[in-house]
Amino acid sequence: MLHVENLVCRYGKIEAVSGISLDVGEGQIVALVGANGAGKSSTIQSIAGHVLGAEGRITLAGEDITALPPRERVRKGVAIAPEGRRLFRDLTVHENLSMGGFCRPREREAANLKRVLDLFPRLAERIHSRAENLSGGEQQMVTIGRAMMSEPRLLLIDELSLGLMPKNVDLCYEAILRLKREGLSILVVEQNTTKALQVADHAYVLSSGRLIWKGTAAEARDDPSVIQAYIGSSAH
Amino acid sequence: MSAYVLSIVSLVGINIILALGLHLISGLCGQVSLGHAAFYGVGAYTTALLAKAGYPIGLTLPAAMAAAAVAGFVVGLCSLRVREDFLAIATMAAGFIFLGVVKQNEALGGEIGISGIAMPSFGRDGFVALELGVTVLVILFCLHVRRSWLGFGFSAVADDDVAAQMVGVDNRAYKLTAFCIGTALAGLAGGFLAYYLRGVSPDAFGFTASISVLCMVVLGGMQSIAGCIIATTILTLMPEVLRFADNYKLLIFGALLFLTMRFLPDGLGGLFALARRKEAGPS
Amino acid sequence: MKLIWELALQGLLNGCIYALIAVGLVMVYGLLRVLHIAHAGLFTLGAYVSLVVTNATGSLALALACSVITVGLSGIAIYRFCYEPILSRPPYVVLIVSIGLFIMMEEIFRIVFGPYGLSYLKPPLQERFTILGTGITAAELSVVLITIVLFATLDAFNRFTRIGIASRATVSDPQMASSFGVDIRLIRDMTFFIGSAFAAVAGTMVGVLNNLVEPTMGSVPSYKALAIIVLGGMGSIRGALASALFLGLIEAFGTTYLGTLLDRDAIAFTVLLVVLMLRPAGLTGKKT
Amino acid sequence: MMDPKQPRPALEVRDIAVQFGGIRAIDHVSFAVGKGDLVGLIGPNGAGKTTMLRVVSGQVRPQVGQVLLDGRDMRGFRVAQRARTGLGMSNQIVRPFRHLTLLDNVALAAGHDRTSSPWVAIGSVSRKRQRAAAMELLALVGIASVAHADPRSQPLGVLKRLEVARALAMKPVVLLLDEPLAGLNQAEAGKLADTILELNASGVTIVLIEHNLAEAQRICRRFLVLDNGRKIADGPVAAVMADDAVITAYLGEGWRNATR
Amino acid sequence: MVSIKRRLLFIAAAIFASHALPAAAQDKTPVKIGFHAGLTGPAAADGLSAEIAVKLAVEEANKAGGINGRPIELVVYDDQGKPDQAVPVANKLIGDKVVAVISAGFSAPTKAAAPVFQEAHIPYVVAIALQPDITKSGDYVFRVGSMGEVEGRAGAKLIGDVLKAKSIVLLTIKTDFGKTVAAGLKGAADKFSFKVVKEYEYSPGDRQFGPMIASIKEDKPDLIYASGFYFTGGPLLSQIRAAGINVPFVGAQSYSSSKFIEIAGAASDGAIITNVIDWSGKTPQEKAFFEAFEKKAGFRPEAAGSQAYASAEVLIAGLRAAKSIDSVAIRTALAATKMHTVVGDLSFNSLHEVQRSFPVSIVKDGKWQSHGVIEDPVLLAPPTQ
Repeated sequence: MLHVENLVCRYGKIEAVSGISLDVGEGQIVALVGANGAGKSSTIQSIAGHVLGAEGRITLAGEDITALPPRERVRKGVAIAPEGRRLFRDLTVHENLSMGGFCRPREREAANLKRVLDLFPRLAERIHSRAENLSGGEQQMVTIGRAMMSEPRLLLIDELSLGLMPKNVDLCYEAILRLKREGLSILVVEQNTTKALQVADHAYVLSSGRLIWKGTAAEARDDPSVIQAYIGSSAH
Repeated sequence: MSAYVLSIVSLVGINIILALGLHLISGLCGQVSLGHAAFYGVGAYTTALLAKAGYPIGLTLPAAMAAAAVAGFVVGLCSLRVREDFLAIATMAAGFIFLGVVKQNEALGGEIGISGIAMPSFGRDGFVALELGVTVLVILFCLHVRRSWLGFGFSAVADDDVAAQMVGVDNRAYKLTAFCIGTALAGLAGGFLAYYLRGVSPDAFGFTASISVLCMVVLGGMQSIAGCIIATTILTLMPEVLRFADNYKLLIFGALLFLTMRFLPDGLGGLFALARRKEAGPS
Repeated sequence: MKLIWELALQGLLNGCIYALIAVGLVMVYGLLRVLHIAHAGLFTLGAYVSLVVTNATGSLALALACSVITVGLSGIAIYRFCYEPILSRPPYVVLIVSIGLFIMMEEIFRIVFGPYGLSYLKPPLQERFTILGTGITAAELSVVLITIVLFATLDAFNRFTRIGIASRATVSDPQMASSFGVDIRLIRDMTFFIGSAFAAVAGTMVGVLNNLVEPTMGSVPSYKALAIIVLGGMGSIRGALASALFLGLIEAFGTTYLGTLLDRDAIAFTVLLVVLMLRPAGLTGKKT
Repeated sequence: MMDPKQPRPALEVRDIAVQFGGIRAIDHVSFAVGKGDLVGLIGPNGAGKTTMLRVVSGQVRPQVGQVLLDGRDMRGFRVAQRARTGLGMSNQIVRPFRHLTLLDNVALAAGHDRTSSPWVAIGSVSRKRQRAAAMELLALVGIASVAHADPRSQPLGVLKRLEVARALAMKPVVLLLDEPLAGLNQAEAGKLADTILELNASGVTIVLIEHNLAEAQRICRRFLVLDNGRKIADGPVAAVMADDAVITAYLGEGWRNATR
Repeated sequence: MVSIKRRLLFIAAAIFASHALPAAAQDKTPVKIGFHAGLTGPAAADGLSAEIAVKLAVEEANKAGGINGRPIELVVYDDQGKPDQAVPVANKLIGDKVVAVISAGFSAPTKAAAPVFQEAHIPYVVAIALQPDITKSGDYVFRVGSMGEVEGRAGAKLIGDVLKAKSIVLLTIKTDFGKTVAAGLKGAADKFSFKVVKEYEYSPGDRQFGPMIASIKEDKPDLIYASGFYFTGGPLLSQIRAAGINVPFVGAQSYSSSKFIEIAGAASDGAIITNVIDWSGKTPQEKAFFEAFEKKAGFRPEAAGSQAYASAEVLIAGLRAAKSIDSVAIRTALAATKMHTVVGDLSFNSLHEVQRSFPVSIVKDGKWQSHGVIEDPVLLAPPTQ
């Protein structure tokens, strides 16, 4: 579904990502893990089109989207649930979700909304609350729901479990597993390596902007070097 | 020099003192103020009242500076609570309140203002000489401030007031100092203006006046004293130079302001920097 | 008692005009963090267009439509040509550009339409009504009704239409809005159009109320509206409406009971300063 | 965890609690840092490390608790006063003064006796001594060659070093470094870590917040671990890194099963 | 109604024909007269009207032979309504070697320029600035416009003697003009046995007076006296009428612009002012002025234009009478002025303030019309110090 080739992103003179290539297959969950500052967020933001001047080649289902602005990418089917969630704070849950489907015909909004509320029944109760008044878990659900409203083919999730209670982390992972079963391709950036590797098919490990390990999630789970890459020591 | 040239030159001098005061506050220390004319007014009124009471210029001008600095300190204290746009509007509010108080207060001449201030005993030429001398001193003082550790601290506060604190620069003390010095200079300029006009009237210190001082400072480029002086001179001379343009004078003024900032956002100071870089380029 | 009721009514009336003027400034500030002083020039332009068209055709309704369109498009032009290229600059740069533009506009009005101001040949909306024991002219009543209708419409637009929601989303987080397919530039154009259109309506109504359209009629709104957006917490439309009405009331009662102590502007700005000291982020503002 | 040889800790934090709205960012944390120590303050994202640092630096006022610097209670001291009392601070996101050269960035800090009050500041002009001191510091952190450059033109690695040099120029009792290595590549990070180690060896007490655990483990003697606002471990690096609670905090529940 | 007193016609010293002065006829170099006013900025409306009037007077004088055969050249500068601009303007005029200057500037610029001309010993004729201290600058400063205080007293006589009101409400515009008018009027209230039940103040920027009018309703006055300008007075009057207050509305010469009627519309009917010029245009001189001005400007002259024209008349007459461009001679001639101008008969007192009467005008059928005159040389005597 997604193919990234030799991605480089720079902020001024700082090179955050230096030549990363990765693939997300159709209906797969791919985990992107690594320490803070490893370049995970930059990678995922480049794919969403948020990073100006990212170099390399990004194709979605064979179509080159490298040069497209974010609002074109979302039409092509790339949706992001960004780090820090970045909900529209002053908008209600319903409005946030509605914004997610901005690029799709309005007739389909109701159906998509039903799908999202089906995925996260709790949101139905809070549908008219302002986003800033939600709990962290609810906010993350809205973030994923908002992305789903755009009928994506590829869902990008940045730091899914960051700052969430374990119960909510589980809820969110159940949801993305369900989405995967429905055929969606998902790229997830996680610092909660264990959780990510449990649900993912493939994993990529980044360090200092470079790809240092790739393989199936099962291999990653068994390879102590992954943990080492992450916490930097041979803990066990 | 003809009386006309002298009168223009002394007006330029007054405006330079006034603009350099704001330059310290807004340019060096980064606190954009839309109420600078109020302190100009405080100085002018203090001078006018004292001069009418018979005090000599040697006393009225320092008193004008002191009064304006006290007012500046109070406004500065208030403005520590707010930032950026809120700061600009809080200072604007201070300007309107000053004007309201003066206009309503018969002891300050109310709407009629104060007139009949005698020229200092040393006569008009002596006055112009004194004023220009003081202008030069003020310019030297501002250059000194800029070179001194105070200016160093100001530029740190203007740049990033959190980082400034981390290197031990107490941003509040520095902001207040900038307000006090800058408004004292405005007071000094106001004092000279009172003698220059032989009187004061409230409308000279309104919002429009605050805006035109800010234009001088911004047009000069917020960082550059030379730019500030040149911009002030140009803007002060503009009505004279544009006499031929008559009906279109203000329009040209507005257009100049608009076009300069639109296409040269760093002001004249930015232009100098550019020229310097070009000069330094090939070597 | 009757006096208090009438003062309140008059205060609200003035507040309505303030609100119509300030809303554009607030919308622009919310979106771009720009203090759009030249907005007051658009207000004056609106008044002139309406007056000229009414005097030529005799129809205020047609004139209002022309005014809204002309001023709205001028608002977009100002955004495109004056602000957009310098948005990355410090705020005072944009402020000075805006001031320069405002001075130019006032001068152009003076040169084109003369310094004396223009009046309606047949002043419209002069009928008088008595409502709840108080006399009110059709023009005054129209101001109140127009304000209610326009703000209700704007609120509904912002809450129920997709593009309205998108514009609020853009205020909240432009990058995210863009990444869900919102064309930010379109939203900005739209914001300038709507804000300027409100100013055109305000200018028209002030022109009708005073039966006088002067080149300098924007001067007072140019700074008063700034006070309103600060009181309203910078960027909130409802906050602006509330603070405009609040300011109208303060001025009505203030000038009546404190008029001998301070003038209208000083009263308004004293209140502003007190509010700022107590709540540095404005009356309805949240701490950010 | 005071070093018994040191009579008075350089920095002591007593029972700090911070609450933002309904969220408890720091939950009654105490620790002490002995003179000459090099302590890593670590923990996963959102653990409260940065908040703790802001409490120590004076940017956040805690609801409860005290900060003592070299035995002096810092209550009521604002950031600038703390800096002058001996707290050197570097920022996670670099904050150079953009309009000053690198050298002047450091010289400004080196002249903290000159800037202590506006009255003192206006009386002195010469920056010679401070610039000389600044040059030494820039050399110490290895960026003397770009001393006269504009910070806006410099790469992150240089700016990170600039932060350290600027903090050092305050002649600090304690140096607080907030993620000095973040955003640097492996080679740069390693070099800066070496520099930090050298600084410590020359007698500077350092508290290091760091995500780059590999480098942190290499240079720190002691780790202090925060998670969800609570202190969950404090001790020698090896012992802390072997602590199940710490690994759980980093990797999430169930890591043990996963790695088996 | 008004008892219109017979007007005393002075044979003005100025109506010397130029051929009466044979010796000077050879010198053809122009006599320069300076003029400054706010031609841009907020003072522009009055300034431009005054400029037209003064230019008209100069053209007419030149047609009539100039100053004893020498043509008059008018040097015009814009003071922008700003005092700090007026000082260089004054110095520039001095540098241009003008023999005398007319100011149609507002108070602040005129006040700043007056001492400059005084020190240079250049006669300075002030047309509209009303700030009381201006003539105190010295003996070279003359004022053709009546002081606010005097106009206030004239207003008081109009209110008490003519309109027989007993309780009035005073609306004062916050300018030096408004304040001095209010002071004069209040000072004479007892004399004309009426009471100022309440005084309100408003700013020149105000156009909406709802709160004030609401409060006036409670005061139930017999009459409303409001100082102000056409751009405040027009909206004010129409709002007063719209609020259902139908008592007489009285004001000062600053409403005399036809814009006032245009703005207030039907509401302006019956508004009465103390004016500077008799709108009936009874004398041929006034009639000719009205026609010539309207032809040149496209609108009827109002107070500023009329007073500026009168100032030019006075100055030109003075120059002719002085028979020389020596400043002392001009000053002496001006001080001796006793002539009929478009604004009536006038002379100067020891402070060089004008002594004249006030025509009263009323709006009838959408036009300013003559409504008698307030004549009382004692009451209307300007202060001498």
